[in-house]
Amino acid sequence: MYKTHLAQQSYDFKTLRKLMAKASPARSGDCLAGVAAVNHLERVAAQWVLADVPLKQFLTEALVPYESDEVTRLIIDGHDRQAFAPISHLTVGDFRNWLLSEQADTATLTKIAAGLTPEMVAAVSKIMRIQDLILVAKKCRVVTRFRGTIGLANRLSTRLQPNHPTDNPAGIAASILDGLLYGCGDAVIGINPATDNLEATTRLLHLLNDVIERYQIPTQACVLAHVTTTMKAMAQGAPVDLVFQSIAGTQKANDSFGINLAMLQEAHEMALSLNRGTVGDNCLYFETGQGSALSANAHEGLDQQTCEARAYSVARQFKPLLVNTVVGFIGPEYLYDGKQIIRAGLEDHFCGKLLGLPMGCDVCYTNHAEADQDDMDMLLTQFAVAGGTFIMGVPGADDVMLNYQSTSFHDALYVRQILGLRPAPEFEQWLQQHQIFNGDNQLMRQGIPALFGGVGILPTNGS
Amino acid sequence: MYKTHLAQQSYDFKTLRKLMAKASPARSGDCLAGVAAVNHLERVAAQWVLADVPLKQFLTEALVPYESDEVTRLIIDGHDRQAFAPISHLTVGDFRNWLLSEQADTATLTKIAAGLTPEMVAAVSKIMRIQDLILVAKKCRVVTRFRGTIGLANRLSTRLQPNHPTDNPAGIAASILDGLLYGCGDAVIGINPATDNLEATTRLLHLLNDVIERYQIPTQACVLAHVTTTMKAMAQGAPVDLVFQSIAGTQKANDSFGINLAMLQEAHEMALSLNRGTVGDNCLYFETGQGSALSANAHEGLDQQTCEARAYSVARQFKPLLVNTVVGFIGPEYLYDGKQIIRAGLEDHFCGKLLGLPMGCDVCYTNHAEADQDDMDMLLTQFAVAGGTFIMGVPGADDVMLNYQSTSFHDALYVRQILGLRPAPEFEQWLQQHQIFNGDNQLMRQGIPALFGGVGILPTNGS
Amino acid sequence: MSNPQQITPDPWQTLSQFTAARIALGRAGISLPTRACLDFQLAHALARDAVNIPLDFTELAGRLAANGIGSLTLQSQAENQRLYLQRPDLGRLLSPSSQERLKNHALSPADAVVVVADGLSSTAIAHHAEPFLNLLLPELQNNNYQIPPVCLIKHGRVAVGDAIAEAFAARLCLVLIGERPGLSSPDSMGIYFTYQAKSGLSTDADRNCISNIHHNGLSYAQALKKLLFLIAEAEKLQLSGVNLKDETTETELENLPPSSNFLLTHR
Amino acid sequence: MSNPQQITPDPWQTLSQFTAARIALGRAGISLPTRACLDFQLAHALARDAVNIPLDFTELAGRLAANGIGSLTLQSQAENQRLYLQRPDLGRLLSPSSQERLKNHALSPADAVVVVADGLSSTAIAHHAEPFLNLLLPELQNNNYQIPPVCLIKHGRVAVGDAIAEAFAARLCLVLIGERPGLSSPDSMGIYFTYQAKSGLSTDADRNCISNIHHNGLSYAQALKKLLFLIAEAEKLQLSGVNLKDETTETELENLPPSSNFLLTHR
Ligand code: B12
Ligand code: B12
Repeated sequence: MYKTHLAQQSYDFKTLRKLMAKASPARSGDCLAGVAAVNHLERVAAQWVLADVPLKQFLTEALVPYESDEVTRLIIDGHDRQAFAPISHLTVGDFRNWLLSEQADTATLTKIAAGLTPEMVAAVSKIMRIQDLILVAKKCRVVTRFRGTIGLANRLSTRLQPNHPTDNPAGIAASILDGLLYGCGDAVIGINPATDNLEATTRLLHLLNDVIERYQIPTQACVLAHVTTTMKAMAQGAPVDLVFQSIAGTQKANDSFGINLAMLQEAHEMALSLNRGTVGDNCLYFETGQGSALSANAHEGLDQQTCEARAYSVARQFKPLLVNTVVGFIGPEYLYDGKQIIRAGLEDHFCGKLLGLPMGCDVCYTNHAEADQDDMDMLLTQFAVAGGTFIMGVPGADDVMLNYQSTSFHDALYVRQILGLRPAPEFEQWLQQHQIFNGDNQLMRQGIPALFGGVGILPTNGS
Repeated sequence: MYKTHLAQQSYDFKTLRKLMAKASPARSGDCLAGVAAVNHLERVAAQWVLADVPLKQFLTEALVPYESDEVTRLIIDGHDRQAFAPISHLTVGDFRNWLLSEQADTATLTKIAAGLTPEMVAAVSKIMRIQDLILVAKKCRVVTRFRGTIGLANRLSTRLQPNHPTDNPAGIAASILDGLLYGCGDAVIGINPATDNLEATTRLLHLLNDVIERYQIPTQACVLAHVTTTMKAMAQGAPVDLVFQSIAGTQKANDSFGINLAMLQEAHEMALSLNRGTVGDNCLYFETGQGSALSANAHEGLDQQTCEARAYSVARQFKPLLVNTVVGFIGPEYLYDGKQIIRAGLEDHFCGKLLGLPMGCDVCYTNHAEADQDDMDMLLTQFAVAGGTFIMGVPGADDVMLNYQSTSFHDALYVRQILGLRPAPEFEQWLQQHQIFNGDNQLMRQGIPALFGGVGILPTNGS
Repeated sequence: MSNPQQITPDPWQTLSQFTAARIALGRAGISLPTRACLDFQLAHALARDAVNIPLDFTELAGRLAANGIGSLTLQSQAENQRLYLQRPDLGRLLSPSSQERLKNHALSPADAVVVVADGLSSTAIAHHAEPFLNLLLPELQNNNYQIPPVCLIKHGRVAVGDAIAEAFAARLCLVLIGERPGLSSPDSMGIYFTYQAKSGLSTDADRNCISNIHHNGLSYAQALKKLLFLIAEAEKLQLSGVNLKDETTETELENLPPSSNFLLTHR
Repeated sequence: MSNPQQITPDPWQTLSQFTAARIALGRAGISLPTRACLDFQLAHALARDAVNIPLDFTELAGRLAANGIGSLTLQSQAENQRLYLQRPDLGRLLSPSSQERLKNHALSPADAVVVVADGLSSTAIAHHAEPFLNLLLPELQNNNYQIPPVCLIKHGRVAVGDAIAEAFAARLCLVLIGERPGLSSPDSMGIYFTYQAKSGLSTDADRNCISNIHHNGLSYAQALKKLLFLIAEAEKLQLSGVNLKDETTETELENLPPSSNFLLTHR
């Protein structure tokens, strides 16, 4: 099994786990983990072999032992055989063809999602070119709701990310205003708190809640503290819209994040019971990212993209409103340069969408990576062409607390304009009502809208 | 002049030519030429200085001496002061702002084209991010006509490129049929002849002419021999639709191609006099590509992107139907990897469009470059988002004569489908009439259309 | 850029007093104006360089010594900056010779080890380690803690502290480290605190973090307060990490300006 | 890929008899089927490797010697393959030691020099140089041309021939070179012909090219016929390049199959 003979060379990949890793497009994290193909030819050989593996095989050959890993148990126990039936006879290679064929339309893809395991999806992504990843992801549609509707066709939402290095309320408010006036914030207004402090978290939760109520913004708030901190805040009655958590694809990696499935389950139930959504009750927000498991030395011999897809099976268990990969955030040891970041971002989006998640992408990079704004424009443009659900909005693309570069409010306008993408409908209406956007969703040229006229510090009639 | 002080460092770039080169985004060719910035900081310093250079300066400080270079003379003598007037007060940095502003709409951009010199356009491109290049290029619209109309909004045309290593007629016909049945060929059916032989060229011209007539295809033919060979063919009465030539941005580089402006002028007049166009008389086809001047050691100390933009001023003199950069074709010594190829492709498109050219792109790479199909998908997608005019269509992306990889017929379908782009209207009608495309421009699933039913070698009822 | 009339300004520049974030940049059409674009490029060029500036360990050790703080300079297994960036695993391990040196020093057990690693921003450590240690060490001494020389680690990651704590059989492990440089905060220091650190076994779930210590971020006093709180609680609970929460209250820490959030106040 | 029913086939596979081009691949939706995709990836992996396969010059010289063809192995200034790819300028210049060796050989003037360079495809030269020279050299000798040993150039570009022609004061410069490898033709040889080549002065406009010499391309006989035609004409016109046209006629060269272009014939 998992053997081939190609170009006068014999290859024996021994296990499905090793095969998957060797078939992965090149990236630094897999080299770091020592699981990557040693050259182009070995990678191609692995892809040939992988293409012939029946999808069924993933149901019998667990890549991480069932006994020792609760994520594996979640995947296997949660697998929907009926949803899987229509594609159960396919190999990975056939599956690619099927995904690209007309048979795999939006409705069909939605139906089979529960029949797919993350490993199947990761496997097929490895033999897909970027255009394949885009074409198929574009056909998927995942719609979620809280106070706004996320993921409708021809719409792209944004998380307004108003971070501040001391969580200063005025500093955060300044970034929020900036973002709102640029039309951002329909996915969530989400603050990463600088400190993991219960009081600070609670104060920020109130701040966001009050701003949303005061200005009647059809969006949801989130403070991205550790889930245990947010649970404490909920227990004390703080206004929590979305519970956030970083998650990973192995039990061990989640351990290193100080979380497990039961904890997430509990948090989910607590948030549901608050009943704060108006148009729906998707009330979780997850972030993932290739490399996090390896960084915790918890990758269990898996390649990082397969780990990542497994994190999505954790996510989908809790019907999140939002999930995004933080693709370029972690660093060059996992994704070396713009090219690796871009491909990973599009893989992540594809895998998440196929598995039924409302996938967004933190189109981003750090200053120790070989990447720049051009790379971000490339990923941003292609992510949007692929029908991506949401991106980040950070003032001037520079997160002054997390120390990395993400997409700016201007970037969001760019991609919405060039591809004719609209914000979430409820938010769109709000923007138009307050003359931030005109009827064509273009930024209006006046100064500060009347809505914010009462804000003392601002000029009454801007410019 | 051309000095600044930045981050505790002094910079003096001395001449506009050097400044331009130092301000160029990194690429291997400029390193090879020894004109590139030595590090990120020097590059940024040059960009700061360049942003403050008045556009007017380019009219007085020729980057290649007027006396010794006929391309410079063409640029200076052909400059339209009136078209330039509306932007004559701007610096390069202002010009970027202006291009991105609402003032610069399609009509305005068309009007100023003749007032722009290639150097101005090259300069502003150097301080633009990829998203800027896309946004502005998308606003430009250049429409040209011969037997079809090229460059209309929301359309993307393709050159069908049926090359064969021995120019074998049946081999070429096989690729032509393959391409037509995939909906390609509206920009031109253009063969690179393996040999530069007059008889062979003439035979190929007849072949294309006869196929176009026999199947009533609303497109134009081209055999991409040296212009002198094509002129001989015309003199002998061969059916020439489009005259092709590779061109470069300095007189010396054109010398090395065995051409000059007078020769192109003569060829243009000969082709016009044949009067073979039905809907228009744009009858030239040019290819360009960053690095060709440097390769001939004829870059005159210019960076390769400025050279490239100068080639466009040669092109626009002759009102071509088609112009394309062969961006990744020449090799890694000029554009090292996917990233450099992609940025160069989008720069070339931007510069060409601003100067008023019907810019296409040979989205391509060679096997000695650090690039792969993923890079091509990225360039292809972004080129199309930017409103690119046409791409190549090569069977399976593998040119068996020129030995490089370009875009395939499948690639063209991908990008047309994902962005809703249509072929040229005349060709679209032909495709639909013969049930190759359906009314939504999707490939129909039958076998071989009735049109080709009489072709003996094909099965009557395909599939 | 003599003539910015192509730019639509954002009439809320006044809010920049509250944040270093790049707000109110204005726009050219919908795009970043040239000036803001070039500013960004410059910041990026500088930040990329910042990653590669080596820390002057001798100078730092000298400054500490001048304040009576003994130190020991060690080195991770990541031999150079390139390797450091590519191999985080090596940045978590002490080089063989450093292990040896440590053994020679770790003769008597300690309560706490203080570790200073260059991390991803040497300037963070160059700017903040010494002044912060001047505040921290007396406090630890007030607790009557046995503290070995401060360990300065070349090319270190957070987890490199674990081995040091183990070598000294110390309960408390405090790692000061340079956080990756941002465009606007190139010199941000983080502190990671681990109770009963075990090399290879402790995970990030077992640590607490105090981040963004720099001139526009957390002050030394604020950071110190948090750290001392965490230490005290850890000693009580006998653990650190996810189950240990920073419960200091902000009001004591920061004097908020009266109009704390202008969006919620009225003229 | 047990089950290709997701694929829409193209019912014109029969045309593949006429071309090595990747036609009639079928499609999955509108995309390349998996199999064709993997084929392509494999070809690409092999082609990338092909660029870096070094030419065995000793073996080639040995084969030539066995046929009585003397040769001289020289080297460009591009010292290794990496440099060769990045510095075409160096690939056009002889290394100092090669210049020296050449001087020692170029004692008596010659009419023509024959240069063989690995170029971008060593396999092209390994496959085609020797058999082609076996046909070419007797023809040149028939012309009574003085020909020095064949110069084999490591890491050479086309223009490297110019210096060699100059060294021998030769009128005719013939360069056989490996063209960049394609996915389907990894071993394509090109011939570049220059009349009165001058190092640093001759440009591509002064040369003629005969390209795509390989098993699916131009045959040796066809290439030879073209080359001899160009040589004869060049001697008449005293020039080569753009103003010298290959006017051989194809019908003599190739026996076209009766249904030469099936698109223009009828059932
Ligand atoms: C990179 C990063 C991550 C990466 C880490 C992976 C990696 N290999 O680097 C990922 C995305 C996985 C991550 C996850 C989380 N992070 Co984090 N992260 C950062 C960031 C941006 C940079 C860290 C850095 O430069 N370290 C220095 C380098 C030189 O050392 P290192 O050894 O390579 O870094 C290690 C630590 O940084 C550690 N780490 C990363 N985050 C956290 C968080 C905590 C609480 C701890 C103890 C350790 C830790 O991971 C690295 C590998 O072991 C900082 C922000 C900042 N400006 O520093 C936030 C930051 C440290 N993270 C933070 C948080 C809250 C988290 C999460 C708890 C979020 C959540 N709700 O799930 C999770 C889980 C963390 C955990 N327990 O493992 C907070 C901590 C707040 C606080 N004072 O406690 C910070 C300050 C950002 C913020 N304000 O939101 N993070
Ligand atoms: C790359 C290339 C180019 C590049 C060259 C730039 C560069 N630095 O490489 C560009 C795009 C500029 C180019 C231009 C042209 N090319 Co060209 N080119 C090629 C290609 C694809 C590869 C050449 C190669 O691998 N050389 C080997 C390497 C190792 O050596 P090198 O020293 O680096 O290569 C030099 C020569 O190749 C030379 N060169 C390139 N093309 C031509 C054409 C002629 C006629 C001559 C004399 C020299 C020449 O440029 C290089 C730098 O000096 C070949 C096709 C093939 N499969 O080989 C066609 C090919 C050689 N070119 C061809 C033609 C027709 C042209 C043009 C005349 C087209 C036109 N109508 O304008 C122009 C002008 C050429 C000139 N006189 O300078 C034909 C030649 C046909 C023939 N038998 O005469 C070929 C065979 C392709 C084809 N069938 O269309 N070309």
